[in-house]
Amino acid sequence: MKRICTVIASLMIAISLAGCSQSSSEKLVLTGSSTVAPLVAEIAKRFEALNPDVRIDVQTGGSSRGVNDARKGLADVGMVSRGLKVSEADLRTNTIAWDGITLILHKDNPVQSLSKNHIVDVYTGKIKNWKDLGGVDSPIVVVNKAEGRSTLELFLKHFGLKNSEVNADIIIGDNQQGLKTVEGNPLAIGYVSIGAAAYEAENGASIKLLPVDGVQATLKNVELGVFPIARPLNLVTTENSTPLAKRFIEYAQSQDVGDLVQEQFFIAANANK
Amino acid sequence: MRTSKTLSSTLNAGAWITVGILFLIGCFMVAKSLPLFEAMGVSSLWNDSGWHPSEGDFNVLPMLAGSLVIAFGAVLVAGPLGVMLAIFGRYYAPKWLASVYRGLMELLSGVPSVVYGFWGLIVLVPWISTFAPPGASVLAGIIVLAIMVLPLVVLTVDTAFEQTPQKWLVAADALALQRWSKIWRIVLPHSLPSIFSGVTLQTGRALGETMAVLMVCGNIVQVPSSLFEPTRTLTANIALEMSYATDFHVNALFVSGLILFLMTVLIVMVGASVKRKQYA
Amino acid sequence: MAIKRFLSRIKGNIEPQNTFEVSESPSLRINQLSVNYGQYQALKGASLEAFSNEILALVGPSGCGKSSLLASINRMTENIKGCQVEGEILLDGENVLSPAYRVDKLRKKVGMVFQQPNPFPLSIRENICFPLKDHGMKSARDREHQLEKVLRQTGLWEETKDRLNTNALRLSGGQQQRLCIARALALEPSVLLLDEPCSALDPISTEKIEDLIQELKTSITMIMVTHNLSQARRIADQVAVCWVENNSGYVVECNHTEAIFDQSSHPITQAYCMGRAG
Amino acid sequence: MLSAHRLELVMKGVLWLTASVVLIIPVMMAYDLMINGFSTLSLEFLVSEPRNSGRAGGIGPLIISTGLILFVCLSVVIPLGITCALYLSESVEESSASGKRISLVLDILSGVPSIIFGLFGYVFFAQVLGFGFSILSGGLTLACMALPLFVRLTEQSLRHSPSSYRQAAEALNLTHVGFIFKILLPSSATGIAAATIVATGRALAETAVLIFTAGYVTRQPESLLDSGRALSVHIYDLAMNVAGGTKPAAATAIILVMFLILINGLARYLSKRWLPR
Repeated sequence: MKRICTVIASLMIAISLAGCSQSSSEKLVLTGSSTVAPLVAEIAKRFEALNPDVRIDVQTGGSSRGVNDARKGLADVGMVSRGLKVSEADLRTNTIAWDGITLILHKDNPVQSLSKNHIVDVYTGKIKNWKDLGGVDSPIVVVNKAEGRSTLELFLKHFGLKNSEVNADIIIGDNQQGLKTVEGNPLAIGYVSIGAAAYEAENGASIKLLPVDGVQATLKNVELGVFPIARPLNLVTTENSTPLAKRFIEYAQSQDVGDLVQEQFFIAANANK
Repeated sequence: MRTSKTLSSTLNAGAWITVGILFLIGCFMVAKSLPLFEAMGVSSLWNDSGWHPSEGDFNVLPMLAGSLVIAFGAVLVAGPLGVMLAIFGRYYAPKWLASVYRGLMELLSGVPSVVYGFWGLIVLVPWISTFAPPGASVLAGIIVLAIMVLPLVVLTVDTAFEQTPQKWLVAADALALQRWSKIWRIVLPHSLPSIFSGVTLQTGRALGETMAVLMVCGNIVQVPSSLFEPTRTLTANIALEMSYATDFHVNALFVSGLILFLMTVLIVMVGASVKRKQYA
Repeated sequence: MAIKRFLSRIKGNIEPQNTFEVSESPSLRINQLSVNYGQYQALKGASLEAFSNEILALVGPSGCGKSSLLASINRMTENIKGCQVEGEILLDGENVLSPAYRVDKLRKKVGMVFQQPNPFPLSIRENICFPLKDHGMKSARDREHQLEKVLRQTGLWEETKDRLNTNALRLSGGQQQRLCIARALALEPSVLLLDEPCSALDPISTEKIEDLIQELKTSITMIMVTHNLSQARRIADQVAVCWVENNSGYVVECNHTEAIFDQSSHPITQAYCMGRAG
Repeated sequence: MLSAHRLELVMKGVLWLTASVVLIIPVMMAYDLMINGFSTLSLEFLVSEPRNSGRAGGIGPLIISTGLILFVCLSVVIPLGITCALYLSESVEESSASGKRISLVLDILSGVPSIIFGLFGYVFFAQVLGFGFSILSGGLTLACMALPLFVRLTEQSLRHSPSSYRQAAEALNLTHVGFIFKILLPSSATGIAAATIVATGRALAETAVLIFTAGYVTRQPESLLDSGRALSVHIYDLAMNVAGGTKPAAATAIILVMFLILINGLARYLSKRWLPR
């Protein structure tokens, strides 16, 4: 018994010593949008490989959290998956990629496209049945995003809606939950990132992407700048950011990470316009 | 035995740290909730027009209702089912099957709730939506939670059965009573208080479940008027919005947590008092 | 210890038993019964006969297999993991150990009373009526009738008739044991097994139970395990002496009580029953 | 009204039916997991780093993070839990006021929703104590959560230790400390081990707590102050946030469930050795 205690105690001491000894390397903390986080995590991995003495921690949350943490200094860099609001003008934005948001339906849904007014009516509950839109005689299942998501804010802005006006049947948190909800429900309508939706559709998920304002929902159209609901994926900092943060942001915007951006189904910032 | 001051104070300290943790949790929940109460008054929790954090409305009643309906629904399903399965395992199944069954229940009780939620999202919700759209609903939440709570109920009930005095079982066997009569008249009445307090604790567990519920319930903030309507629980509310919340919104989420915390305390008290009655 | 044994012998002497009539055919015959618990043999090759209207007492030191023998008769041994019973137990000419013989039928015919009084945590009435109902006695009137009959038989009627609905666990230890006997009798068994029924009771309760057993034997075959030699001598008609050798029990001899206690030529019986060993 | 015998047959049928029907769901779940995850599983998957947000590569560093989180959790839970259990079994009577009070606290603590532990850990360990998103924060928060369960089970095993030991110790007038360390704890060692394993299982299955405290970083952790993603968080992220993440999510879930089976087997083996005494 005593021996076991000794072993455990010494192990603990050893580990906590190891914990203290790593202070020599530089550390960068990024928090914010869960849409941006996987991409930045990959970029960070490559950056670390090039700079062995740098440690980069990427934590998720949401865009508002990214803004908040960057402002309060809880994070060196915030990740925000939308343009900054007027109230956030104190921060500096650095776009690293572009993403589009599109509406998705189940593959079996006969409806092929919806006008802007129709979408507004569906989301505000004025149209409740697919037959009014040329579909089957069944109720529409409206999938909306949860409070705080920039996807939600962007969607509402584009269609001129207020969240309290939206009459949803299901509220989802993350992209994949939205995709899976629509995939499992032929009566559902939802909106998600184009990249993720296109990937899933190509890989056999039973969903289809609706054109928005007559523009086909493809990454190509986002790249060309013609797709109406596009958003920048930004890294934001305060005025006085560290040199390391600047170096990392420069790297994240460079050509060196273009393949990573593509792998995550986004459009590299420098490819656009 | 010769006891020493050091020993008794060490042991005391250990116990008090435990109390301290609970106290700290309670304090934090209250402290983080207070700013909202100060700014809006406690009554905004039930007087506001709805839950629109970005517009300053923080009515939590619908989510409280959602939490309660789903938790109690799950326990109402899992309770009787769990008792039946425990009876099956202990008195009806062949020895090998009973041990396999028990192992399975122990295993299921340790499966991450994400896995259950994921299954609910891709199998259960689409199935419900085929006859009652949107599918994501109170019912889906109840079913998934019931599946999650079931193994725990089975294990608790089985433990309660184990404590039935052997001499009564022997007497029943010597009288060649039917197995079911023995269970219905002897075993169940004796185990009822333990079963009840065990199931109460599981209600607490169901109330606190987050991820699985978030995935299948639809998360619409409303008092559900039927089993097929979506709703949002307090836990899902915290998990959905915490990472995105700022300012009063954060405090409002801590209020959700505080309410959950208080309900847990209440439930445990009820369970404990039932148990105490049994021994009194 | 010695004094106790001495006293018991005296007591046994003052109460001579004079039952020499021989019943024509045994109601229960045990042939070459062996009981094994895994590797361990609790009882080896036991053969015995029990006659109706008589009390057969099984005596012997701990571990001699007498309880195993008793439990084999109504197949309670089946509840024990790894317990194997071989041999033959004939009840009214049928081998009760054969798988074809139904356990519920057997246990209805062969009642059992245990060392610890074990009434169910139900009312006094339900302790009797619930098993009756369970065995298919549908009419409540019949059950009430049977209830009164067995409670009278066991002397409990006068003591409890006003509180039949109180919990049986409120009764004293002796009353509980008599209730257990009543419960067994309610099913009208032809054999009653008693596993040291008095060892957990005080002397006064013991005496009542002993009297009760004496009265009951007119209608029933009784087999009783006891540690108490003087008790065996007082109430048994036949005594079987069990012994343990090489970790395995066997029956030394079985005979009339007087023959065992006073005239046995077997050295073990002499040693055990006359207090020289055991 | 059915006769008792008829009722017995009916109930037998009902119970067998219920048991088999209920079994369908876990079997379905296991089948889905296998179908989705089996092709991804390999030794390579166990040791390599996640690449491309977890769509490719493996879960090596995550297993290490999970292990470290567990290590922190257990190195707090075991000493503190044993102390608390000893308090309950040695210092106070089970029925005394303070014994009851501590028991009630433990019951409440074990009923507190895990998300509340998450909130608490996020505020207290990560912010107030300044550990940030780290393995330390995650482990300590999990420790708070697993503590009550561990104390309960350990207390039970301490109470199971034969009273004759205690009588002998009283008769020899041993010191209480000596009795605890030389006799009581060793004689309940297997029970304590079983409690440890049960607590581990509970901690392994936890997701909500760890998202708020241990964080999201997939890199191999170098110290306890590094953030590290636990397996359950990885499953959640792949399933909910990464397009094409279903297969690796299922594979990770299989690994986690296999760990749980292993741990459960160990717990059963140990408690079997402990119970017959």
